[in-house]
Amino acid sequence: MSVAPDIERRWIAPSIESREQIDAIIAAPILAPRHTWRWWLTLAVSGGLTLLMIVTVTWLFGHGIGIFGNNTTIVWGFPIANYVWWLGIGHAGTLISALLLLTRQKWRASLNRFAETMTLFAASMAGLFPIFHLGRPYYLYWIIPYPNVQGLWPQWRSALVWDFWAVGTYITFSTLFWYVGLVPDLAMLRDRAARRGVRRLYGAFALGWRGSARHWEVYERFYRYMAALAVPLVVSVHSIVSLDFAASLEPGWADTIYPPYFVVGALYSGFAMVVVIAAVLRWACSFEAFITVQHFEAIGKVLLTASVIMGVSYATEWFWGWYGGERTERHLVTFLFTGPYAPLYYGQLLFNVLAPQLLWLPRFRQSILAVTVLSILINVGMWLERILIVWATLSRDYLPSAWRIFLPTFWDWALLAGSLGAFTFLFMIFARVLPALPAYELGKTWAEENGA
Amino acid sequence: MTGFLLAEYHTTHETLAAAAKAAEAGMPAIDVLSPNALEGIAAHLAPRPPKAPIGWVMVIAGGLGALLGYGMQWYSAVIDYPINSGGRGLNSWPAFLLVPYETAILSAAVVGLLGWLWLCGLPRPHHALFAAAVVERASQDRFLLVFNARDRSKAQIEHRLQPHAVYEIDA
Amino acid sequence: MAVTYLVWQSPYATNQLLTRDQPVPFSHAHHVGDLGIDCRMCHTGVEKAAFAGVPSTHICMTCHSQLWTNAAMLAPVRKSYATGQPIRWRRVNRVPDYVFFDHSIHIAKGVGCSTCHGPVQNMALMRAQEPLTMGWCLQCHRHPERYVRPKDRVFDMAWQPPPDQRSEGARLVKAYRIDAARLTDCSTCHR
Amino acid sequence: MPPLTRRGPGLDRRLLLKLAAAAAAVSTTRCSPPDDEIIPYVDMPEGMVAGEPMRFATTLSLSGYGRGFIAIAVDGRPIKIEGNPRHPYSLGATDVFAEAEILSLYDPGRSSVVHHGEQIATWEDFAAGWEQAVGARPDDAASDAAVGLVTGRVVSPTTLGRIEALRRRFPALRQYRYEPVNDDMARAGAKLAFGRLVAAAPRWDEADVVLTLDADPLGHGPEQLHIARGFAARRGAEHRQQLHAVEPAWTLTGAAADFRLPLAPRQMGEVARAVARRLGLDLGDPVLSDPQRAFAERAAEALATAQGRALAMAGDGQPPELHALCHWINGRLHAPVDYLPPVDPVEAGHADELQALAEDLRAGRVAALVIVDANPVYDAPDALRMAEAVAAAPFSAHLGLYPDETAQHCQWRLPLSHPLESWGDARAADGTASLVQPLIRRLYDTRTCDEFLALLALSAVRDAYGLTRETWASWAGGDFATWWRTALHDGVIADSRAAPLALSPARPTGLPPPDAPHALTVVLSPDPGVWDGRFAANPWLQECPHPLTKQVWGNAVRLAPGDAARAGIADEDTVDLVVNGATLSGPAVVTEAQADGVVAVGWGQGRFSPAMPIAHGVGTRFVGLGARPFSRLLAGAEIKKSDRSIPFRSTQSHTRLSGRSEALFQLATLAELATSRPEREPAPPSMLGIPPRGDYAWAMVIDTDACIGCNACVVACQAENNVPIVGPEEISQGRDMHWLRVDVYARPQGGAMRTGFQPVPCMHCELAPCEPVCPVEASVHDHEGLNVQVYNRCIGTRFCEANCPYKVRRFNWFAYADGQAYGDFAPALKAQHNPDVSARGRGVMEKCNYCLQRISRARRAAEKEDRQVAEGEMVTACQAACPTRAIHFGDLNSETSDVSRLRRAPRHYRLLEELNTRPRTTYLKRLYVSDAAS
Repeated sequence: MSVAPDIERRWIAPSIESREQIDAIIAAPILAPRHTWRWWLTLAVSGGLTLLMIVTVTWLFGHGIGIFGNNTTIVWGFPIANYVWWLGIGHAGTLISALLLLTRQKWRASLNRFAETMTLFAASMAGLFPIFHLGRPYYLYWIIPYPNVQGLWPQWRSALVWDFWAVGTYITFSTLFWYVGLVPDLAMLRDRAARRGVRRLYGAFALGWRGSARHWEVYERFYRYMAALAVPLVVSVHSIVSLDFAASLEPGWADTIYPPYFVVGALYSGFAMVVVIAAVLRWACSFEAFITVQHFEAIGKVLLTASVIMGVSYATEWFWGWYGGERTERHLVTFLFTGPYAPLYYGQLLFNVLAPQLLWLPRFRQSILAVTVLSILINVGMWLERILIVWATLSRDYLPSAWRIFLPTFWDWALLAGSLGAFTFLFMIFARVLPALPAYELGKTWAEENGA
Repeated sequence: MTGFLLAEYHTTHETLAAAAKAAEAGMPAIDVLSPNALEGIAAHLAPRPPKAPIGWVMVIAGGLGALLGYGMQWYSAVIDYPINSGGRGLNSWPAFLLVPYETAILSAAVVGLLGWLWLCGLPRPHHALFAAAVVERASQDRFLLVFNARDRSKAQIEHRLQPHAVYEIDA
Repeated sequence: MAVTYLVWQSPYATNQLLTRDQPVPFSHAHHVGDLGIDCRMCHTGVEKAAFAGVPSTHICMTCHSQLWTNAAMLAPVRKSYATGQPIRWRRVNRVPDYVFFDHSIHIAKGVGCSTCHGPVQNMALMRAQEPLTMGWCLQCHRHPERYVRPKDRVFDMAWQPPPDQRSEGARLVKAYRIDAARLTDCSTCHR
Repeated sequence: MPPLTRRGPGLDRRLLLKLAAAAAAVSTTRCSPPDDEIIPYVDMPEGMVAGEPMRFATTLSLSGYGRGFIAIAVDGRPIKIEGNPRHPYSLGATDVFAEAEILSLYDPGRSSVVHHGEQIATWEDFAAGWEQAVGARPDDAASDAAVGLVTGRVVSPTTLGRIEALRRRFPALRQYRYEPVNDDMARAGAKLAFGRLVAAAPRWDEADVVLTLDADPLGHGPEQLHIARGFAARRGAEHRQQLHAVEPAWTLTGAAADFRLPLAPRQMGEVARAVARRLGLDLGDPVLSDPQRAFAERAAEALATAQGRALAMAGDGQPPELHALCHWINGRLHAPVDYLPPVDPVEAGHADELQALAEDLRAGRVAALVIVDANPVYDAPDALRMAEAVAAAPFSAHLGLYPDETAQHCQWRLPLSHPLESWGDARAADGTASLVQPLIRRLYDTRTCDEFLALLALSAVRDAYGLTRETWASWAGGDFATWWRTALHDGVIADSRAAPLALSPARPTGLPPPDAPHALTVVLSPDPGVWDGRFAANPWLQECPHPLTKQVWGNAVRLAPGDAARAGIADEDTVDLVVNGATLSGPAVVTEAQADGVVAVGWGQGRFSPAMPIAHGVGTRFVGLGARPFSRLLAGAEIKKSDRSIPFRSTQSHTRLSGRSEALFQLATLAELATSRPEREPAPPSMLGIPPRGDYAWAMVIDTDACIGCNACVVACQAENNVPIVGPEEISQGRDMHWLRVDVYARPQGGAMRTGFQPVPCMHCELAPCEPVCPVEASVHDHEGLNVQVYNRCIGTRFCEANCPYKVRRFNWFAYADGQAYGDFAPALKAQHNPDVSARGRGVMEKCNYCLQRISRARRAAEKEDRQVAEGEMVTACQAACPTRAIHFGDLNSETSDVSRLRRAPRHYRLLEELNTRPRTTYLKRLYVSDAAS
């Protein structure tokens, strides 16, 4: 073994007495669900918001992009910020899963499945926004290279084409990675299911997995390679997204710091979202035994590190804005602190940099409630950061005659809320049909921790 | 008699020990069914599972994917319809590196998945082993050493390897 | 994707080879093929303007006030002339609104009528000979030397590329000062 | 204002239909284009080529004075107005009003049918009603009815003839002639100075030094194009004219001045007093502060030393005495001024006439009121209670383009023909006559003024064509057919300009001492967009930004910073303006270097005819203030912060840019220019291979020193390029569509405000930042260096605009041009559309393309003749419109072209050069005579 067994740490609570018990708990929401009013309420609220999203998109396609608050100079608004934000959240899942796998962290097993699912759903939400924000979404396919009667191709120098490939690859890859990790659990569900139809359904997706050592041999290798691929992929995806801004001429965007800054920011918001989902799942699906305070504490430390890096990034921006001495850049920094968006900017700094410093306190880290609330704030803060990246630069670029302020409309908020609802809705469905935790990996961890 | 004999164990340690013992005794198991991967089990199986070449498959696929990605851009932007975009060179190679990066990863992943399925012979919804009810537990909390019923007998296994139970499967 | 592409460029989608019924069954085969009337007789704008011009009723009547004055087939023409209501022809060759095609410049640069309109002299009813897709236009805009002809043959419906079209075409392209690079600029046709 | 378009929430029928259509489109497998028809002429007009533009000379009037223009029609559809180089009041240029007439022609809000009360009627009905009202017996045409005829300024020979004819029928006819924007003061001044009415026509291009006293010769008006060309001829470094402007609030003249002094209107005479003293006429000691006195003395010195090449002029708001004094000064200076007999034959003052109208109506002295193309109900101050007076007339008829405020109070509402569908004639301010010829058959059953007057007079000839020919047949003599054709072709009638009068020098006149200082004085001036209100229904003009405040769809109350601070009013607050007990509100614009105690407001807005939905309720009707009509100055005003909230809608929110704009709007003094070196093209960076140039390399150079901010280019671009209207709500959202905007700069520098205008079209960067970011090659370069936008390829990512440092791209947030047009303007826009330019659909980016359609046309024309496009052959719409020729366009491949030459000039600079975008549109610096503070 390359890593010494972690003797002090037990990631699975002692209340678990057998492997079978693990499977039973994890399979329960799927095979023997008990739908409480809380479940129905959440489903109804998220379903309602999903409906709002559908209405908004219908309205959008019927009336045009003008229903949003964008204007002549601030041509990008909520959809782009939402895109970057959702994609950032979508980064944590695959990366947590892959990185923790590669470094053989045992606490991975309690998080990786739902984190990967979060990635899928968040990346899907993210992927929708650039489409919604197109003036003519029905011609989206023009950015795909395909044989056509015009004899035209995409314009490969555009960061949006890179985005398409990066996000497309990312969603495809994450789906594969997630599915491969799911196969042994699908087999487990197949084998536990009592009803024939359910058995068949899970059986079909389990591909006939039978846990053969020969298969495990290929599987483990393949899964690890996938994890190894995932890391550079994740880094590349948000770096490319950052190029939407960094590969421009605009003040405040054309910064070389953007790619790393975006990647860290993505992980930051992603980890925060993992905390929120972990807290909900733990409470809703009785996963207390698998998702313990220690997990929250571990993520809390990651969040703390990321918050410090974010703080340094912000400070770097200020420094270069001032030190570079360029008129427009300097003005932009002043504008952030004193302009009409200043309250949002202070909110961003508070939520992303200052508030997370509470995590230095062990007592704070060890409170699930505290870490969860903080994570929600971080997500708000990260959204503010995204919207300000879009707004501030476009509101104050080179020619003062073009300066404008963005005023969001009802539909801007509706689409954001709708996407949150749709995300939650998808998650509710997911938790109902697929194991939210990897039973076989938890079983293995339990076996190792209990010497079985 | 054709078919399989399955020796049931409850923990990894038991299973690994039994597999090792079987190999020592010259009656190595042909396979093990387990709910999770067992490290070091390969050495005790006969024939020994080969080291899967999946890494190479993915590397080659990735390389080809990158070439394809770059080639597509170069052909379309330089050969097929050269267009002056912002005064940039037709073959803007720095800008053209990002798509190949993604296509490389995408090809490696997709081909890797196909390779995994092919190497494992999956999907295979029906397999003779599924005949035994206990195999259902192998995806949860049971570990089953698989022997070829032609070579070994139930008694032999029970005697030498002390399983919790032995199951026979006719194929 | 390939199937979609094949469908898109098929006559089914492009209306290539489509023949439409017309209010008057005007036969180019008769007027051009049999009588040998020059295109410019009726399409008066073709050398001057973007729009080649569909003849006014007046032009039809220059001949048909003398010939076939009682033909039932020509009743709509006479009616139009009498009432001042124009004849409503159905369009056969159509490019989208955002394509600014100019007949006159093509004529001036040695692109013959038949290159795009096909053997009109054999068409009883007008037919769309070519698909008029952008890809189709580009064939010539990328390689004009394959299609241009001497200026005195522009209205020659029976013109066929000579065996030495390759070298002859290249010479003509030079003589006409056709800048092939500019022909594939988007702004050449779209604005 | 009533909602014109509903974009608020609510699922409407149109949306449902759209969705249904979308669903149907998805479900149909066949995606072939719809069945189309080709409908040829039955008989094609001679000389016409289908789809090709034809140009006709015609005349458009502003405040009565004709200006000759060229109207372009395609397939019988007028689509554009261009300047007529032969006409002295166009000189090849246009102004905003001329350009916008094309939209008025198609305006669906025009009066289109005869109304009697609320009933639709016919012209025959009206004729019968008229005869009944004037009590004429069928056998006897003459009548003693007390007919009151209200007109604007009438200088058209045919119309004057018609009025004479009417007077013959009705000897008791009383004509009330008034023009809201008038020269009452100047006429009174001339009378004082010369004892008779004369019109002064300065020869601007001959003046080395000009002093303006509350005058705005470069501002909008019927003579703007003429004056601006003369002004432009003396701009630039060589033989530069020195312009000293004294004005209460900013005008275009002040913005262009070398020396500008903000001064209360009552003190204008003091500057003239100082000048007079320098020239040897002591009218007492000028009451001025030290810096003001220094300014006046410098101006006086400059004038005095430029004998024969200097002139002074006073504005329409100044008293006759000051005008007379200016005449004396000009006489002493032997100023380059022609004195012409007035073109307007009516002696009476405009304000007096309007006042007389109200009095006569109220006294019942008018039995039959006929109002021809005038709007007294709107124009008259509230004190005259004109609506009541008009409604009291026993018989009233109103002939007008719109169902305006006056029409609402008349018994008969009669539709007037638009000039572009009329025959007629007009005279320019200097008497130059020209013909009005129609480009299109009347869209509705309308009448021209002449036809209408002929109808009233029971003339033998009733059609405008006949009437016009009748007028000129006698004048021309000889071969009338040839004369007529020449006059129509040239758009100007030869030798029709009035001959200058030989006058004895102006008498020296006294000047009353300045009034005691008031709290606040309101200064009224006509609106640079809607003029005196007559263009308020034209959305192009409503959406044409005010040159100085950039306000659209409204008017503002401009305050000096000190006054604003005292009243606790900030920029864009709504302010209540109280004059003589009447309160009017408007958004405040706090303007630096406006004279203290001056409140500047514009005329023309606040139209209140409910039948004019576009104009109704836009802005405030400040013209209603005051006791006398058309007062330019109202003393004793108060301001306070209002409880109401009137939005300030503008296209540029930051016009005052202390210290941040040196690099953007560059200035140079003559001294600096003399020592600076000619500019050299920067070497291209080695890393990026710039593709070779094609046959042409188009470029534009804009001379910010010549630009006077008149906006003609903006509206010309809008007309030429099918640029849609967005409407006030969209403007409030920060959306606009003008491809060409004119940025205004004002910054304090060296103790003076340095001001100027910078027209910003697309820069056509050689290293365009917008292009590489487009994912679908919708934004690309062509071989002639144009940065083109391929609308049909655009998918609307808007990345190009996000990455455009100049922010010159415009996005169709809604289908402004097609389906979601502003108001009910969709059919009008369709009719006006230039067929050479695509109409852009929803979700598509658009922008300036150097009038690509014109380039393509010029190139094709040249290629057909196997030659190169010649220098000056390709003219962009903005360039063509520009009265000061500030916009230069041409081919950089030619070393000798105008643009190549200017790009080597020492005044040349690139906007945001540090970004290395290598723009093809570049600028010449604004010059100042010296660094001296104003």
